[in-house]
Amino acid sequence: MARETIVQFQIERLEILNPLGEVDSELLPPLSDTQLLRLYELLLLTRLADERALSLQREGRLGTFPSSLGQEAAQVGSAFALNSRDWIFPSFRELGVFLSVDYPLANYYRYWSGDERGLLCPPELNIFPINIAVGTHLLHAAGVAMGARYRSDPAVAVVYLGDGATSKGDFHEALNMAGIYRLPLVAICQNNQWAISVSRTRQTAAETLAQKALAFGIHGIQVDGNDVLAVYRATAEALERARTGGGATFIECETYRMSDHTTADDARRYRDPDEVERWRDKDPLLRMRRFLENRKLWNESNQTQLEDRLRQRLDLAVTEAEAVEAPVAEDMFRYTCHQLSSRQLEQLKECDDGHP
Amino acid sequence: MARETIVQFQIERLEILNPLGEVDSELLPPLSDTQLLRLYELLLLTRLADERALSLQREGRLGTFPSSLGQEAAQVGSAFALNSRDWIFPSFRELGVFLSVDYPLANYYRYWSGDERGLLCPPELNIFPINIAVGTHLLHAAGVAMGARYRSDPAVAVVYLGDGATSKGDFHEALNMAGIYRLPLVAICQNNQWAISVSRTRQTAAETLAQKALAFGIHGIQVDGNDVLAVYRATAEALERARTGGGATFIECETYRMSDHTTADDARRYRDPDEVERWRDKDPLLRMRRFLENRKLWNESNQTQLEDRLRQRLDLAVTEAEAVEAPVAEDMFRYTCHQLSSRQLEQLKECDDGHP
Amino acid sequence: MAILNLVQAINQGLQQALAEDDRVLVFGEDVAADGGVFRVTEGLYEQFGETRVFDTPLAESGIVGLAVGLAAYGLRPVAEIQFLGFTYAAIDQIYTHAARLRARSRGRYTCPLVIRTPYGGGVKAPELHEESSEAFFCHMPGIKVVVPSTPSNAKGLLLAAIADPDPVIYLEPTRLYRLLKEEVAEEAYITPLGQARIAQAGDQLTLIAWGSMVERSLKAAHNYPVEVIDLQTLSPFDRETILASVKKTGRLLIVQEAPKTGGFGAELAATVAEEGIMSLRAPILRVTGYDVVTPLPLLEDYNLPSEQRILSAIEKLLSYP
Amino acid sequence: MAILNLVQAINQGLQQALAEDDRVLVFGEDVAADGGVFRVTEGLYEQFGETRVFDTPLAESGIVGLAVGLAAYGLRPVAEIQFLGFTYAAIDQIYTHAARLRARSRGRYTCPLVIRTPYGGGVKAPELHEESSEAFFCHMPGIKVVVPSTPSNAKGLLLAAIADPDPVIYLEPTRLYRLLKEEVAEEAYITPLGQARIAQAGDQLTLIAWGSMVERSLKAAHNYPVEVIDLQTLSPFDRETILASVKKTGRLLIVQEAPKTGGFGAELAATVAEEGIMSLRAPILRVTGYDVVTPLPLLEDYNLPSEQRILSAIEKLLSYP
Ligand SMILES: Cc1ncc(C[n+]2csc(CCOP(=O)(O)OP(=O)(O)O)c2C)c(N)n1
Ligand SMILES: Cc1ncc(C[n+]2csc(CCOP(=O)(O)OP(=O)(O)O)c2C)c(N)n1
Ligand SMILES: [Mg+2]
Ligand SMILES: [Mg+2]
Repeated sequence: MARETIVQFQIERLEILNPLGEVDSELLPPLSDTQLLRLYELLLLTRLADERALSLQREGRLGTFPSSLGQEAAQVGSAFALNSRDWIFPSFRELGVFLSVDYPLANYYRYWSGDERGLLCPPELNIFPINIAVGTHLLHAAGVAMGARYRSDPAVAVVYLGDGATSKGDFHEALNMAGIYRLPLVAICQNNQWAISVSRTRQTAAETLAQKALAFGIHGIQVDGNDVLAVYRATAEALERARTGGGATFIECETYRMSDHTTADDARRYRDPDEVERWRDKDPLLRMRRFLENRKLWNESNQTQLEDRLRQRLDLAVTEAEAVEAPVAEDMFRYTCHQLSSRQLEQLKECDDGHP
Repeated sequence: MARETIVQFQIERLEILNPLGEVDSELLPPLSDTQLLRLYELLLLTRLADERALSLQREGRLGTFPSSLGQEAAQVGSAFALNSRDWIFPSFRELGVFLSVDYPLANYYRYWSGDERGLLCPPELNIFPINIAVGTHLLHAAGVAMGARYRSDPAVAVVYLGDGATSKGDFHEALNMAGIYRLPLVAICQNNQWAISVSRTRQTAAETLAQKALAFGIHGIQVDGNDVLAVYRATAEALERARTGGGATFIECETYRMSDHTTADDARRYRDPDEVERWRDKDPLLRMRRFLENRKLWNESNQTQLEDRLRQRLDLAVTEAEAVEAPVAEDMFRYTCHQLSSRQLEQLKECDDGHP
Repeated sequence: MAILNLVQAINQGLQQALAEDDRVLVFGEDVAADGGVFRVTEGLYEQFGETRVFDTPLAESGIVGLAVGLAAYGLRPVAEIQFLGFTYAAIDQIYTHAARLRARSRGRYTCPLVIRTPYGGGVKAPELHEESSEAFFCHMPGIKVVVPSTPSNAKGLLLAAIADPDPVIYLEPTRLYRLLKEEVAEEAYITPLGQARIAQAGDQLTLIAWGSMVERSLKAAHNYPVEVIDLQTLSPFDRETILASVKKTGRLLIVQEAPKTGGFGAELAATVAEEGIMSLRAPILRVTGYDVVTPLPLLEDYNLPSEQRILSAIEKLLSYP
Repeated sequence: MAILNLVQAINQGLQQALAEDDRVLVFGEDVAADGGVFRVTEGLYEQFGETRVFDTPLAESGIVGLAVGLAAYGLRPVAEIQFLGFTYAAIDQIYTHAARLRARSRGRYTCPLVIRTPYGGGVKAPELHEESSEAFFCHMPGIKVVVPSTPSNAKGLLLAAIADPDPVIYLEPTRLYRLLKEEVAEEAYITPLGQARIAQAGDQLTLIAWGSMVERSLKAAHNYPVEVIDLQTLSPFDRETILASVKKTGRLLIVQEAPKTGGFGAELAATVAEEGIMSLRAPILRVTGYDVVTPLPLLEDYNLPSEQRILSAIEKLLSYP
């Protein structure tokens, strides 16, 4: 008979690379110089591809587009840790993830121009379609994780979500299942501080998002999401845990959405520009570049050359995306189900015949 | 740059009265002898009314019924702490709550005989209808809590749920809102270790249910749910917190479902009878009776008299429940909406005329 | 009287409801400082403050469930779901609870809430932003379904929905938000629920439409002796007006954006086939979206009923003697 | 051949599917040690172990979402939702995801899952345990809806649903679970999806029913020249059989348990009013549940279409010349 503490918890935060480009060498993951350079290249590619998308959108060549500006480290750092057979469940703001696993950029652009063919995942990858219904896809990751385990497949299900998504019921149901079944699943939350106009502090009263893991009996950690090395390390550890039967991990990457929510949004309506400025100093590319420069792995001319090379690659991707023929009515019917009903066949005929 | 603990949590458990009837006098809530006796009376009334329901069901005079056997303390102890203007959101296994706030027992029986009229809440109480869709009603409590605050009404929204309900998405969405808006809400979870055949350990990997509060930034506590004094105290503290702007509390009452899930269930199919036996020693009535006896507030003849009196009350309630006339077709239409459509009126006419 | 578009008319309706009745609360994702992603709630947060107009977390079931509680408490919640495609997560709260609270409590509690949500195609928006699944809600006893088609009825129907003692789903046709402008009376007024509107009189064919299809149907039917009925309320729908019109015209065409099979048009056709078949001179035709997964923008024009498709159906029906 | 009731026939079908194909997994609340609240999964956990047959937490959206992932991975999940009334919380996963995964991924991923759930009235069960909301699912392109009505077709349709490459909602009429018994072939067999069954031949009136209403309609129609069509699959439904029958009989009656307005019967009526109206000699009648909140047991017999109501409609229709 008493009032006694029966369980205790703590949530850790991992930081390795600071904004000045200094690293905690004890925590530095064992990456070769080539790998470190590759990480930087992916960060830069993401930034440039994102910039290009925004300008295409302004020219009316893409539809509404959600920018990844500022979140490159969270995306690249995590995706870089994956195996090519791992399954990826993107949300809708993961350009850096797609690029890191070599998804055809032309397809990515095509999707955002309103063409479902952009979501046809190449056979060598296991990426689920971009998910618009926020938070609903964690369950699919749970299902695939269970399937992989059933087949003794070492693949891990890696699901991306935003801070807003943590409020959805499906987030809870999925991670609770991940706990119960000890699933090989890693949930990577890009806490970019905003869900459109709703700030992180109005999304939940929990001090951190990472601590939500405690509700499910799974591992939770917060990382500096603008630190590509910390994100990489936390993801690699989580993947290792998942592959060795240690169950699921929830990783909160603290980062910031430097852009408007999408090209249809105007963030000045609801957030303080000073806040954006403060985050500018924490830029994920800059710190990685400083780190490489400190290590003499990088200099101004490398930078210029790389930018040129990447821009050429973007040009090609845009050309490729736009070279494709317009979809036809049949594309709308074909994938509704395996075999169209007699009514659907009639409709297809009417549609093919009669369209203006 | 480091791996550092950024937040720490602990979950407490409250126990006041042990199975031998001994109390922790420091934690004993300031209740008068009359109140202590009343608590015991309510425990006994609940047990007897439950027993009666089961025998009515066996005789075909009630439909499927979910027994509260073993959970009396969690129900009575919490309900006893409420004000009459607080709002109650029952799940479907809260006989003791209904009895503690003087809801007409005849109505309760009537509901379980398949008659919606049993849910007509008397004007002096604010009890929501019994909720069958597990976990969905926490949101209504959140809404009422917000409404009460909007109107500067000191009422608290008190919602009852089971361990199974903690897995539902709505549980998460509701308590997350309770955290964000700092709502005057108390969620009382009767963790009776089973959700039909699914044990508590297969419902979530979290060590305690109480720690789920951490995901929402609200207060969480575990109590010995078979200890009516601990449940009372924890609820009173939570109500006080709610009324004084301190926000929501999640209380896990650890108890045990001594019966089958409902009269349609056979628990021997899935659980070990030894487990049931072990919990028998923790009986919530027995320990309260011992406590009262130790205090010389109770003896065998009090017990016999009280049982007789309560049984008479039950007889009356059953008579009253069964005296009511059968519902008529109009009852099915009348409350569908404020004003029936022309089609509904036609249907009502057809139904009235044509029913066999 | 000012010239308003649909967004402005709804905004004005909300503003007036908030001003007149302190039971009215407006909430949803991004409705406060941001003024809603379509700006429908613009200025309300500034005028009424955060106790009346507030943002919610990203939780659609939560939003509706919260509204159920607020309504039961005696308030008049007007909840926004950002797009109809995201109400699917809230269907349990809508059908299990909002629709049934009055019945379950035998009238002790009622649920006078409004769920506003943009819906329908034609705006080149991403997945789930152009759904047209009103039929689900029309099959839920206890739920009313209202679809405006002009700035004027948008305001009047909204105020009627807020005043209604029962739960109402109020679907805002996104394609019309800024497409239509007209004079809208300044003062608060009510367009009664459950009543259709004759948008064009005619005596050879009855065409029933709602939401954004009214605009398209009117264009198609312009030069024909077609009676265009703008349904306005889908549930409960105005059987009397429909049956009277069909009795006069003998021909019926239904135009709906949603996939054909199981759409609300089926109920209208079935009702006429049951109660008005004797006046029919021709089959009841439906021009609808196809039975496909709602396509992304590049394909959406194939799916949304076009003026041409409506026109063909009109001509086909008129060719019946 | 053994004499089986519906529960046993479905159980046998599940058992055979599990035995034949290691991609088949069976899960849901209480399906393992408990064998399901209706004992439909009895013995499967014991035979196949917990990797094949397992309990889930109490989370319907979760159950369906998990199934979507399993199906995409290449397995054949057969998920149970304990009662149709609890699928409402899973409609988002069903419609947003199961129905669309093939389309969204352009065929890269498919979703061959089955959701089994008991449904319908007549068993004096609590709230939400007697819902009949099949129409929602029939309005979801990408989802098939199957409703057995006898032990034999229960088994055959279940095996067809499991074999189907797309998501199927399989609705088990609770009232029939133990009411009907018949010889059921021992071996695994398939009753093809999308095909109706002529349950009674006749030439004066076409009566369409499904699920538990087939049994009641057959009783009512016993002595009349009525062709009783057991729909078996609601989506996609067998238009050809219906139109051929109506062409012959000239009269159509639809019997559905669900509330009238917006029920699936409306689609059937609308289809005939569109494509077969020229053969009709009478209005298309619907005998249905009423447009009310599903009542609790003491009132349910007022709501469920009775033999008497079906009979009256048959006689009324036959009185048309
Ligand atoms: C279920 C659902 N509700 C609402 C929306 C509209 N919406 C799109 S993105 C978004 C905010 C998402 O916030 P977050 O999860 O933090 O991701 P971020 O946009 O910051 O990357 C909202 C509300 C949606 N897509 N899905
Ligand atoms: C949403 C929903 N799913 C399933 C059911 C069927 N069901 C009724 S009670 C129950 C178990 C509930 O467990 P718990 O929440 O622990 O409450 P307890 O029965 O132990 O009091 C289930 C699965 C239901 N009523 N609602
Ligand atoms: Mg965010
Ligand atoms: Mg329980």
